[in-house]
Amino acid sequence: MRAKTAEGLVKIQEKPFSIEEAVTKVKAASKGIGAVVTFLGTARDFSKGSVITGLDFEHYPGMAEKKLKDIRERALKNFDIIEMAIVHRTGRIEIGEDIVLIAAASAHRNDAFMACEWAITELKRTTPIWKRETTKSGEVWVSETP
Amino acid sequence: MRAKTAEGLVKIQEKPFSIEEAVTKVKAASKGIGAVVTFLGTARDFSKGSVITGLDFEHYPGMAEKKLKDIRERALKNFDIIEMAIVHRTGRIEIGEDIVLIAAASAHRNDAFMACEWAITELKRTTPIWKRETTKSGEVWVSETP
Amino acid sequence: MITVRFFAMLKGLAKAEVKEYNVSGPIRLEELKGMLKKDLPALAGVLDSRSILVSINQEFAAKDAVIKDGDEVGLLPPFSGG
Amino acid sequence: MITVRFFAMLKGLAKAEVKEYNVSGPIRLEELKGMLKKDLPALAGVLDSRSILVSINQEFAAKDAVIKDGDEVGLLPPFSGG
Repeated sequence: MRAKTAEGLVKIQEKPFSIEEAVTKVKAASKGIGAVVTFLGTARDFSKGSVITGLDFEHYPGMAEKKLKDIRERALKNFDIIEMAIVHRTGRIEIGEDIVLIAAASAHRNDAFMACEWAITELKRTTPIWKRETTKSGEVWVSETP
Repeated sequence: MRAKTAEGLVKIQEKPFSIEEAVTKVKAASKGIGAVVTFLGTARDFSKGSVITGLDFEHYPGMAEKKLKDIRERALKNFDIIEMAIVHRTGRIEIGEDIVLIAAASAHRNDAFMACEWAITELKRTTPIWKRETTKSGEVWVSETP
Repeated sequence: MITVRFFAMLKGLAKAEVKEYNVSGPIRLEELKGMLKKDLPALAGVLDSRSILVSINQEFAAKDAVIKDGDEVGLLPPFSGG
Repeated sequence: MITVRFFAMLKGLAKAEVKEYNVSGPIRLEELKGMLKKDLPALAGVLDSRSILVSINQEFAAKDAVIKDGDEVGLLPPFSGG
């Protein structure tokens, strides 16, 4: 039931992504899917006491994609899920815009919740992507993973 | 930051819903939102050993809507979330179609994950909605909450 | 008059969605169940099941609830939404 | 030749995205760091920080890794994606 390759399921891109499109893609994997849990990370206007006016994301081309594919493969191996999609934007992102989306599909909801939460934590821990926040006092690279 | 009323945020309807629309609605509540977790329940083709060819959902009009609004209000009170939307379809639902969507928005992801998972469990426990499965051997009301 | 609404499998057993009963004053839930069992024998076997919940005016009701003229009673099999 | 790529704050400190170094044979990561500190003094204070990860050919590398001619080394500040 699981797709062997991450064809179109793992992406890093500058342009906005569609949640509906990602959900449709994971749902296409099997008619046995009963639950899809998605995590959407968005650009908020406040962080650690500072007003944020915009974000810029930089990634290590090649390695970042490889690490995201690796997260999907380990999620399929370690959780009882049927499919997972991951998309992360780079470049300039305005407040309120979407940054990252993870969609996990499973027969039963617990597995999708667990895999989705694990995947976003793992993404923050292992994927070479960096965020620069624009505040009134200038631009700062964010140097920790919450 | 929280909307006092559930205007458009809690719905029971026959027609398909849009995930993007529900996410846009909860995101509109605040620029402080950094995470949106959604749970999507879909009609799978297999349940407890039987091949399912379709589903029909019946609800108690009035009471079901009230219970969903109540879940949203308790979620806003008991979790550190900013907004929540809930939509559940009724009537005939074909295999692969969406049944229910819960979207929880928060500043930090843990709160949205917790509230979303709690809300779907609470929905199954307290909302007067019933599922009838169509199998090769006929139609059966499903009488338990997994 | 008390309005009783049946849902899902109970609707099938009762062969009705709604029934109305005239009462001379407030009655206990137990008494209403007695009336229902007489009127709809097919429900007799399930009405006392712990898995059947009862609502009064669209709120969950306790076993010892009292029902008044004008109330709407719902007989609710185990939910299976979501 | 070894290619060294700098990211995020390290790119700012190095005032470069990529630097290339000629080596006569395999060298240890420690040796490469020594070369970088001489070439880019602004990096001296941070290169030994435990929070800076190193990749070789886009895989995380251990402290005692050996770098060969043709390898691509990444100097990776703490990640902040997601």
